[in-house]
Amino acid sequence: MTMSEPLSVIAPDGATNGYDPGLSEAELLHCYRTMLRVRAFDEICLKLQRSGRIGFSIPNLGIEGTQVGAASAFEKSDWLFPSYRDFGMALYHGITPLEMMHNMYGNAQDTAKGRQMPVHFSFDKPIRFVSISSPIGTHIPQAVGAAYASKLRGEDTVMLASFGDGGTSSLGFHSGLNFAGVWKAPVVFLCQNNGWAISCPVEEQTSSDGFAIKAEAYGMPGVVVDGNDVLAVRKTMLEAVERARSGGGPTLVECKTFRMGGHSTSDDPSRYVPAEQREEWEKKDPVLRFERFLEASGMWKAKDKEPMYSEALDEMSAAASEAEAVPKPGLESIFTDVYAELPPHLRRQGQELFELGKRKGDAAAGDGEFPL
Amino acid sequence: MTMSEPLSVIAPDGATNGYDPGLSEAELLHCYRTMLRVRAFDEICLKLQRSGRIGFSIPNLGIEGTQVGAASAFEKSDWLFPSYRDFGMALYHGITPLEMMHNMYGNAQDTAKGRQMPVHFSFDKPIRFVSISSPIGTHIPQAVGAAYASKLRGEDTVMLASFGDGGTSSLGFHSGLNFAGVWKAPVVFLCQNNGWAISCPVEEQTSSDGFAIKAEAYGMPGVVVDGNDVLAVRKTMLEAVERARSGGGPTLVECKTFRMGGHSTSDDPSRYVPAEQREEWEKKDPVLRFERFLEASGMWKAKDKEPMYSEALDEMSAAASEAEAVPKPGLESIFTDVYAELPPHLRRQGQELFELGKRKGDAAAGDGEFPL
Amino acid sequence: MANLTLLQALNDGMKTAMRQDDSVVLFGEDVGLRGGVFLTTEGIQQEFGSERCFDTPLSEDGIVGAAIGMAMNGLRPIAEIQFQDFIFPGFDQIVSEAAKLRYRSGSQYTCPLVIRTPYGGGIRGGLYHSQSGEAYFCHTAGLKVVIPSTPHDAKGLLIASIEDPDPVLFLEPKALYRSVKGEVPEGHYTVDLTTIREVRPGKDVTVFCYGAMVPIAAKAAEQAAEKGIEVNVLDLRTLLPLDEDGVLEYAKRTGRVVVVHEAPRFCGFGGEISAIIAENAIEYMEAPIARVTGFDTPFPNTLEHHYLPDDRRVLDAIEHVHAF
Amino acid sequence: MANLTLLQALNDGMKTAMRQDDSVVLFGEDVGLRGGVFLTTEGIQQEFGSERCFDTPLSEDGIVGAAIGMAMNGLRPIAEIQFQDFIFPGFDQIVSEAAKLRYRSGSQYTCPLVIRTPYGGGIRGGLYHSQSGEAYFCHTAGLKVVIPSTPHDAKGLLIASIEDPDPVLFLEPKALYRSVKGEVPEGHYTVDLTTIREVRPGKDVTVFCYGAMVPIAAKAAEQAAEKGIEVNVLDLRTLLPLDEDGVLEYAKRTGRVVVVHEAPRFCGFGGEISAIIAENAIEYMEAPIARVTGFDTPFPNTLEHHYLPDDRRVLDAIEHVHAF
Ligand SMILES: Cc1ncc(C[n+]2csc(CCOP(=O)(O)OP(=O)(O)O)c2C)c(N)n1
Ligand SMILES: Cc1ncc(C[n+]2csc(CCOP(=O)(O)OP(=O)(O)O)c2C)c(N)n1
Ligand SMILES: [Mg+2]
Ligand SMILES: [Mg+2]
Repeated sequence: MTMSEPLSVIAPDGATNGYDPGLSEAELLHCYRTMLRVRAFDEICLKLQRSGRIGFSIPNLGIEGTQVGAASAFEKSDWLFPSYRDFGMALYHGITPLEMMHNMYGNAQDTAKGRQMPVHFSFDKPIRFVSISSPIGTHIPQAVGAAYASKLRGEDTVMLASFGDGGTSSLGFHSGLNFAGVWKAPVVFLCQNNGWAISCPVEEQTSSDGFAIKAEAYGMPGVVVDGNDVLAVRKTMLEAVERARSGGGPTLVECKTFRMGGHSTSDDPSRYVPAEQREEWEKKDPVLRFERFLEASGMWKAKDKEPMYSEALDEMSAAASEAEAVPKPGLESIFTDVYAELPPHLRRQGQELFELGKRKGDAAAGDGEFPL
Repeated sequence: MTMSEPLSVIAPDGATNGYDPGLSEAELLHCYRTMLRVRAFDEICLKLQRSGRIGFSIPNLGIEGTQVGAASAFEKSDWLFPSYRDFGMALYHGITPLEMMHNMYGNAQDTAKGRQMPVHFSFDKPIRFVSISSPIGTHIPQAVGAAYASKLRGEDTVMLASFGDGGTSSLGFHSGLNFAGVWKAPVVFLCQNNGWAISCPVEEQTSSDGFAIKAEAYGMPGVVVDGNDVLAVRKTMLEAVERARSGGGPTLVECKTFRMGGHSTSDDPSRYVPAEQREEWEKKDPVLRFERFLEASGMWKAKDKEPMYSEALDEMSAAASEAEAVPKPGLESIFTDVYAELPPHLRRQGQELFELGKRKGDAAAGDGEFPL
Repeated sequence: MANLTLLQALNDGMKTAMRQDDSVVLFGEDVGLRGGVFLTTEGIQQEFGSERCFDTPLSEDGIVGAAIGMAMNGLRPIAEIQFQDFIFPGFDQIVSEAAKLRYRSGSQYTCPLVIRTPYGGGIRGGLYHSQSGEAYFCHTAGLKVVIPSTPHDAKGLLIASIEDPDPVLFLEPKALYRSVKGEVPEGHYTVDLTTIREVRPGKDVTVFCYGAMVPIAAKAAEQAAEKGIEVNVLDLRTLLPLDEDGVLEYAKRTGRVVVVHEAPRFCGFGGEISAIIAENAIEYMEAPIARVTGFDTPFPNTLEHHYLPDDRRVLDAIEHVHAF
Repeated sequence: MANLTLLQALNDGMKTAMRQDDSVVLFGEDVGLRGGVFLTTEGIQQEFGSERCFDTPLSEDGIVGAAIGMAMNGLRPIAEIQFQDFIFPGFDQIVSEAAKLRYRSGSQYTCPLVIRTPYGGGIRGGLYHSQSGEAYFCHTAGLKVVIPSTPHDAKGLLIASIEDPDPVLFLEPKALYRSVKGEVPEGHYTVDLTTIREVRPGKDVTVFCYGAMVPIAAKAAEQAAEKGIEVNVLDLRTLLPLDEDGVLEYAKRTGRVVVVHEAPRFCGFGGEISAIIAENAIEYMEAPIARVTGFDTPFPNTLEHHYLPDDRRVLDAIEHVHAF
């Protein structure tokens, strides 16, 4: 069931050989625009980080095709269990840059109330974009449990669990896929093989022949797709989603792609990524690839790009300015949401902190920096 | 590289179709006798447990072919990381029933000083039979680390990691096989697929097509063998050991066999094992199978069995009596071996316990029973 | 009212909760057809079917991880870990995920689940079938930690835990599974997750304990009474969040405190009780705050009855703080 | 002597140990070519080759499990866990295996390994890049737990840990990696794993602390001195096995004790210090035993400077116990 040649749909010249993505022009342009908006979000965040206005961000350069192609296969009633490098999925489904920027600033309007690092989003509408965790792989069995719950109630919800090549070594990968196989759970596992786990190349991660092949160990189909071909990703994911939705159980999809930026805004990939590898992948840029398709289909012209991208930049800048103006969360946010109800010992600890502030003045802000 | 039809060598009538196991008559009889001795050890332990003289044991009925065939592929300089159901490997390599019985009684001469439950052996000669742990699967990455150490020093030692079908779901299975694949570590992974993990059948464990197939997820060969055919197991394991020894890296071997007894002396498998399944496997008894081969080869006659088995029973009874006469470990054994040197706080705690005994009399022995 | 063992009370508690609420599901290793290795879940698969009560693959990481996902999505999962000693492969899911999900999502996603697991010694289980790990979990903000010691409480605390909006680690004292019996109301009731139970009144010495140590402390208190020392025995029941005001109140009444648990002493739960008192009521103390605990070693097998605190050791500590 | 940051001292310590002993190997995520995400292992792969310093797959279970096997078989592995927050997938291997191997085999198999990992707050790392989990490990018999606070100690304690015959968890206060500098002897030396370091003498109040809290306690002590309160600041360094006699001795000297750590309070390490004193020296105490700690919540991000104990909070506690 496992194929080892990655599926692709958009030929280098933009032709699709008769393949019909089944999307309207507006939908296709939404995909394209989302990819540009991810780039714009990244660009603005990098600037904010370099100027010390936010602490950290995660670049998505090169992965936009995978993100948007995958997101487009899901309904709003489905659940996404994303990794920290899945911005495009959020934007695709209508989560606003402002909501995301609140998190980048960790301000009082951040859904996580400034408790998480930037890029660790949590949204529950218009789609469930489940609270991102730093520990790698923990969300994988969670997606399977959530899928079991929906299945038990007879709903046709499908869950996405998205993770990297590094994530396949985690405990959650093994237990999650194994449980999903036994339960025939409606989940799609998306392995974004972007070549690197921070500075560790895939050969240091596993000696298996790619990642899709790991599906056989769990009795489910494994499929490899060209992750820089947004339509191929969409096609493969749609099939997997359909299988899950109709009771056919889980699928492991491997998207072969490449992280063209650093691991994060604090990382310098030139320390470890060979220049030739980067250059080779630059030629496969998913945005350029999609543009060729759109152009060949008459939906887009090269001169459209600049205005669209600068509109996206404006949108992201505006969101950043608005988020920057929002105050920090209040002191009480340290103590709430630990439990549904504030227990006496936390009430007491909070009280002491307030009183200390009155007695001794406010705490000095720290100045440590995140290394990666 | 993965075969799905289990390899077998001994035909139902005992013929091997010209296959030469490459063992002398004495060696073949040693294999046979070891299988009988495992049965005798089990029989005596069951009696001891039923009469309340030991707390617990683990039956091996049906698995002797796998244990002995596998053990025979290793040299004394190799390391075995066994599971709790690998008695035959210890006996094969010359660990004495008396040493094992000391552990069953948890007495002062037990290498583990009565700290572990029965059957959790630890031996370091004549072969490294590494201290058995109850948590499933933890020994798998340990075997890989030990293999790395030998390889780094340029030794040709091979490590065995042995575990059950249930063990393949553990964390250690995933990390151990993955690391071994990347490191090309000299390890042989032996999955004893005996059909059950306590009361959970293999279909509840995974939906993969058997266990050997899981090897592909880690870039190593996977082989299935008839675990009730001692010579087939030996052949397969020898090939795997040879591959490891000569720098060819790890192999996953799946032995298809069947646990004919309960999970332990406290378990009643008739609660969950279908009678037909048990009956079907009884016909494949590994001891009877091997006897047919020995008989066909002229090395053994049916009338030899009774005296050989009763000799084995006598050997085990004698060992039990001798171990029973050995006193319990001294109170100090609670505190030693936590660290290489006894730290002050443990010295103090030990001292307090001694003094309490003097002041208030000895502690009453508990009477709880192990449920499984 | 029926006269049940603690084990039967737990079984009754689960069945009661599952009858009441369809979203309660129960799973773990061997909990289905076999009814659990201790038979705690006996008859549940038969009554509720294998979609609501089922076996899982051998992975505690998977068991807890899947339970979290279920809890996020509307179920009320009860995840059984076969022995508390085997909870550690699921530790990351408990500590990093279940405990922190509400916080990190500003209550957008929550985690109402119960992890049930037998803990403690007394069954000759050696290193790996005897441990008492409550302190690991009590140091983890976002969890609740509950330990019953009577059949009545076992059922009522378990139902309350299942109905609680937050993740609860429910530790079952396996030594008491069949050795204690008591009256258990039929049908639905809960025991509040915030209160200490007074096992025995007494004005001279206060003993804090929980789980399998409760009958042992009670026995020691009886022996002390014969010697004229009136011991107030308290069963903490909910270790996290702890009723700290209650602890202080009881400690102040006698000014002499003994804390008893089976777990190792160093950084154990007993230390927290001592520290709370030393921080907030030291001026009321008329004697050292004594701890009677397991030793700071792994759990032995042949000599487990020396490792486990018994009435001798508890009485000795009571006499020590009384005579101080 | 060179003037090094704590991070450079650790790097120097590893290189020194690896030059001295071929059996020392170092591995973890990103420790090879990249030299670690904090650059702690910079230059080590270059000097010692990729057989002795290398990256691993992303599995802390595998990292610790393999380290145990190596340690059993004659190597002296140093396993790096990228952040202490990510140690939990390896928790089972640490708690169930490394800590218990010697005991359960009667010293037939032993486990001389070091797990190095950065811990603590101060780098805006939020929930999962800031935790201080020392109490989890200090409750685990069979482990040693070591935390340096100066460059000199960092190198000396690390070499001692590598040479120790038992498993050592070596927690590195990441907030101090580059913010403290000090004289570090060249070449091989060790700092004993059993002794407390007196940071500052003082007859009025005793402050116990470790890791990143040491400079903060020292700063508070300075401020207290200006107000006429002489504070004795102690850096515990080796938390397990703890020098309990030393703790009691220092506590008795002033009769007034404050314990400081970043980790959450409940069942934290500070509670053990309080309990040891309350059990063995309560009659010397002239004030409550105060704890200044992180709160019993997950670790926040934007407000981390409110969560972390600072000199204000430590000074407040010093004044409180002094005035009592
Ligand atoms: C359990 C755990 N260990 C280590 C880390 C530190 N870490 C953060 S991202 C990362 C690499 C992840 O690589 P991959 O899964 O390929 O995702 P990518 O960043 O390439 O999208 C590591 C090691 C972590 N977050 N969690
Ligand atoms: C981590 C862990 N979880 C649960 C258990 C309880 N347990 C002991 S044996 C067993 C089943 C093991 O089955 P398998 O691996 O197939 O080995 P077999 O007993 O069949 O030889 C279980 C669940 C354990 N020992 N360790
Ligand atoms: Mg990657
Ligand atoms: Mg089995």
